[in-house]
Amino acid sequence: MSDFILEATNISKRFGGLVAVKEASISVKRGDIVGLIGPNGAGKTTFFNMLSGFMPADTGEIFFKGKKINGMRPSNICKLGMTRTFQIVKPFPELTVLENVMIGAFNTTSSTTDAKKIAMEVLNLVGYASYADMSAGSLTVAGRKRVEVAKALATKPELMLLDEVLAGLTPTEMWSMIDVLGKVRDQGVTVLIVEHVMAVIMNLCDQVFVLNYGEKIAEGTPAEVSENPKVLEAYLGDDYGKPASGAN
Amino acid sequence: MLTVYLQALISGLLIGGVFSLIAVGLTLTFGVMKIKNFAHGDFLIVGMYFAFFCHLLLGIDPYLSALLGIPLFFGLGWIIQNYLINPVLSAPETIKILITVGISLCLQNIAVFLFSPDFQRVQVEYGTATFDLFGASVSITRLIATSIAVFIVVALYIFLMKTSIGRAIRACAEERDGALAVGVNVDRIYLIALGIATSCVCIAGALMTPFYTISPTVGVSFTLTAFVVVVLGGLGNLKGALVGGFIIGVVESFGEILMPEAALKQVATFAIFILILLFRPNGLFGTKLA
Amino acid sequence: MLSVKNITSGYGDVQVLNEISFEVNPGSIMTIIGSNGAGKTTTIRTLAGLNKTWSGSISFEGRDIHMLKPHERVASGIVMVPEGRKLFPSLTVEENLQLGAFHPEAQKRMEETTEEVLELFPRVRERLGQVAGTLSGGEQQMVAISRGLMARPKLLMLDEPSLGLAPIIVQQIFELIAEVCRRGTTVLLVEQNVQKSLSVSDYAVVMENGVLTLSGTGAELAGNDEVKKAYLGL
Amino acid sequence: MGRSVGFAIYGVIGLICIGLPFFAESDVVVAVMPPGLSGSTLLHIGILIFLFGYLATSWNVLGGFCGQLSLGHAAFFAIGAYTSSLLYIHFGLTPWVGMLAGAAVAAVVGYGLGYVSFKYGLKGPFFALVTIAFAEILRLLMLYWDFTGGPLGLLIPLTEDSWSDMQFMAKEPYYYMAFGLMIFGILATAKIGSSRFGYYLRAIRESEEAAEALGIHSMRNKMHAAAISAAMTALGGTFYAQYTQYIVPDDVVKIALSIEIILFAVIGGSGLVMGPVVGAFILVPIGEMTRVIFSTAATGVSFVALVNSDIPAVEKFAKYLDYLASGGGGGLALLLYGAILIFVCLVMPRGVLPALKSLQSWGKKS
Repeated sequence: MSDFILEATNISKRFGGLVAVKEASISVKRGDIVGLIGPNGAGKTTFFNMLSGFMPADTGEIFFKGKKINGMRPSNICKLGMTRTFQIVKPFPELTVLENVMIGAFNTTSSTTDAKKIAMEVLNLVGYASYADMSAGSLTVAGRKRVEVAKALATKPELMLLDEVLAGLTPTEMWSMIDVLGKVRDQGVTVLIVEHVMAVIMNLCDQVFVLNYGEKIAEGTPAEVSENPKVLEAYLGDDYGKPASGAN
Repeated sequence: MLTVYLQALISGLLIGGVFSLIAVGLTLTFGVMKIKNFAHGDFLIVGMYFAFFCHLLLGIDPYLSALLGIPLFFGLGWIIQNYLINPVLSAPETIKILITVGISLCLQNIAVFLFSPDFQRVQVEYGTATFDLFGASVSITRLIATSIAVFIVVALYIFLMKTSIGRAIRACAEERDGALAVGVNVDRIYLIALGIATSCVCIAGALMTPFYTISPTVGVSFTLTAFVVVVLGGLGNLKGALVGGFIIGVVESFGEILMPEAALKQVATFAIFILILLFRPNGLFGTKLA
Repeated sequence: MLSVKNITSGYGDVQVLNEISFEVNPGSIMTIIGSNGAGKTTTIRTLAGLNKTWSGSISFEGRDIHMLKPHERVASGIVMVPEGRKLFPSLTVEENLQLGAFHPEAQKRMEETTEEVLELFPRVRERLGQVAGTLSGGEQQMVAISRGLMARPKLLMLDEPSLGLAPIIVQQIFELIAEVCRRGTTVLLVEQNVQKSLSVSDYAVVMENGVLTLSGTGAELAGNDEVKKAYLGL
Repeated sequence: MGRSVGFAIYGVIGLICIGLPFFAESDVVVAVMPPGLSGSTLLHIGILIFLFGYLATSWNVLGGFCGQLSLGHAAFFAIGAYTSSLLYIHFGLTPWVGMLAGAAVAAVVGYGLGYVSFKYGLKGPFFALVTIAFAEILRLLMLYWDFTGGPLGLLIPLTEDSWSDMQFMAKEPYYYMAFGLMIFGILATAKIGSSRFGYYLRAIRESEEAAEALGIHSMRNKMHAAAISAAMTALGGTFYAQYTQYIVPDDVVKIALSIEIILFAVIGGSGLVMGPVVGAFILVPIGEMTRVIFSTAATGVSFVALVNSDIPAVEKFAKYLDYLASGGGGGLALLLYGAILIFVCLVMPRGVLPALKSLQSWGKKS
């Protein structure tokens, strides 16, 4: 088996006239936390949707654990060991936090008792066990994101795709979530994370890919990427660093 | 034999306009409020009984009462939108459907309670008048009904295209947030839209009275027919509803002669309906309003 | 001109804004910068009345407006150009502009306003008869701003006008925004594109996770390392 | 605490239901009943409550747990009724086996209907429309086909009281069968609800995408739900055929029946095990009482005759008011149902049972 748990080569997605992702390639090494960054509208979520089977890729191939997964439905990809979270979190609002996580846990067991046990373990791991009986619809943004991660984790994945699990959190909430992600890695789960909050990427990731206008513009360690002029330009505007002209 | 088909074609076209008028109201509700109004056909009986009583008590011709009733029909839609539908617009889809089912049950059974489930007829002297066209007979009342219906659909189309309120209605259908941003009072537009929608159906009901029996339960099958037309023509598409009405009219009247029994004509319609929902959910003409 | 005091707001029962206060001075361009999910769009939607103000107050030209409905706010002179433009895609550009002048006061002066707006946006004039959905992203943004101006606003609020546009178009859009302000319309801008927006702003605030963290003139913030940190986490 | 109170209430009501036939004819019960109601009507109402409670419970598997709004469940009811009846009439097959055959046919049809609908991504109102259209097609075909007896329907040949033929002169056996059916429905949905399958259905209802991401094959599970729900509904159809011993398409496949089934589930609280039953217990008595009280309408003035009579307008109007006071042309029961449905949608969209529960917890807090 190769070192890479996930390999996508030259995948593209086009919506009408708009090319959302253009021949982008990515390879994720087993055990790493890998970041996928880029400004708003860069095509990150579309990229995620293709990797996780929610959208067919127009071109290119996607291999997970050496198996080609193009065209497989998301539930089957999940059964293989890859799961995802959603940028716009999708809790099951009428169910309790515990039940939400149990639904993930049923991926590996059919017994309700076992699912409950797995769910409680996961909730303890993400530090949310005390909220188990609350309905998921009544949680704050931070709570929902935690449940989102817990649900995914409960499927016992080998690779997790996390779509902006930190956006919209207060700094305290953010650091505690980063802590959770560290624990997830310690469990041996590989993580591919889309994020706007750069601090996370810098602190957490082993490898970073940068998308802009649907194309991969850089890859490397966080330090390498943050020095890359193309990345600075994409994030801050093309004349960043020059003295501001001001409005007057 | 050819005459039979010609007759079927003509009969289909003659009811098609009425189908169009009914469907236009539904498609408007659909396009603007995103409401799937399962009570739509039941408003038909409001127009029918209105025409029936105008004729019975005051001797008013059904075509005149179709006109006189407009404020009532419009007001009814306005009130229902304001008190029953606007409050649930942000509720889950199921609730939005069920409230219209509730409205349908109420309308039907108010009519049963007030007017009994018995069939009624409006007897006008020209009711059975026909003329001959290439050997097929053309019913005058159906011809008038379809002509007026098409006239109203076209007038509504012009209203939506050319007036400021019409533009606002289309704007709400396309992009609610955009309409709010430019200062359109969206809630009010919704009241107007349902007012127009119910008016269309009620007028269709009144127009049908000279050749159609009136009973509290006739609405249900027209709700289904209207959905068939709307889905065929494209959800929220006015032109689609106009054309779709005629297509379904013709399909039903051919179904009547081609199916082993006339009562099975709707089997053909519903079968087409299911096929379109499955294979061409955007209908024949796409989904845009107007 | 616009004075926002301690407003909180959000979606459903999820709070996004946490006691935001700021002021916009007449004749200026004020910018709120911040990363995705910081609450910028919620701020604009709350000011426009699309989201309820949960607490706090918004006053515009000395009048409390947080209880007004969206269309009443438009009539009082606050107009929003929403994120993602929210044009009416199957209507023509001309119809989009006409809808911009929907409230009665604006409707009366529609012809005059149209001329003024088209003079500012010659590209839009070329596209008047075209269906809005078929325009390029940059043209759509111009139409969206023109549509906003058709209401003759005193305060124009722009939500991420640079979103999804190529750099050269972004440059043009910001120049046009500066021109709009020069011609007498106060502008409140919400942006992710830090450098471009700061370069046209008189004053700016940084928003993070629903609170305002930094403020200063455009030039001050443009050179600020804190801003760089908020964006790149360096 | 709240839970045990709930169980106690259900237990007491259950015991009353079991005991009802023994005191339905007693003087006390007769004395408190509205005029026109006999002990036998009381049992009839009981049977309807149980039957509709059961049907709504069956619908709940697909409509409530899984959130797929079927507006055509009468089709499965009819399949159950006709399958067992035809097998009985032509082959003398006992309805006990016939009902399983009906359930099997309905399951296959439900599975097929689910397959085509879900494969093409039909949701919400569009799925609802397909189910209505399907039920209407079935009704029209049943009116036409010879083997279903056309509009005249099927008359089940009478025998003497016989458990094997599921036929009785008295109401009591039907009463207990209906009760058993309802209990079966409750137990079955409770079992489903607490199983992995039940969790999957609720997950699909709340977000199909999120469910897929967690490894749930949404299409397959939805189809299973459709098949189970259809099969359960069909069992109710067989019971109905045996109880009335006469079935016609316009009774068993009408849209109104589909709507009533949903009504009880939604008003009681769809997606909850006891919701549909609670709905039936509240609504069926209201509906039936209304029907009994205003049944004089049939013997009163005919609306058509009144309208066409030559008496002076004032007198006509007075007579019309009398006519309305005696129940008019009927329809009051369904009118009430409609009004209650609207009320529930506006005020307690999750149904009566959740509203009662939150009232209880609110009472505890204050």
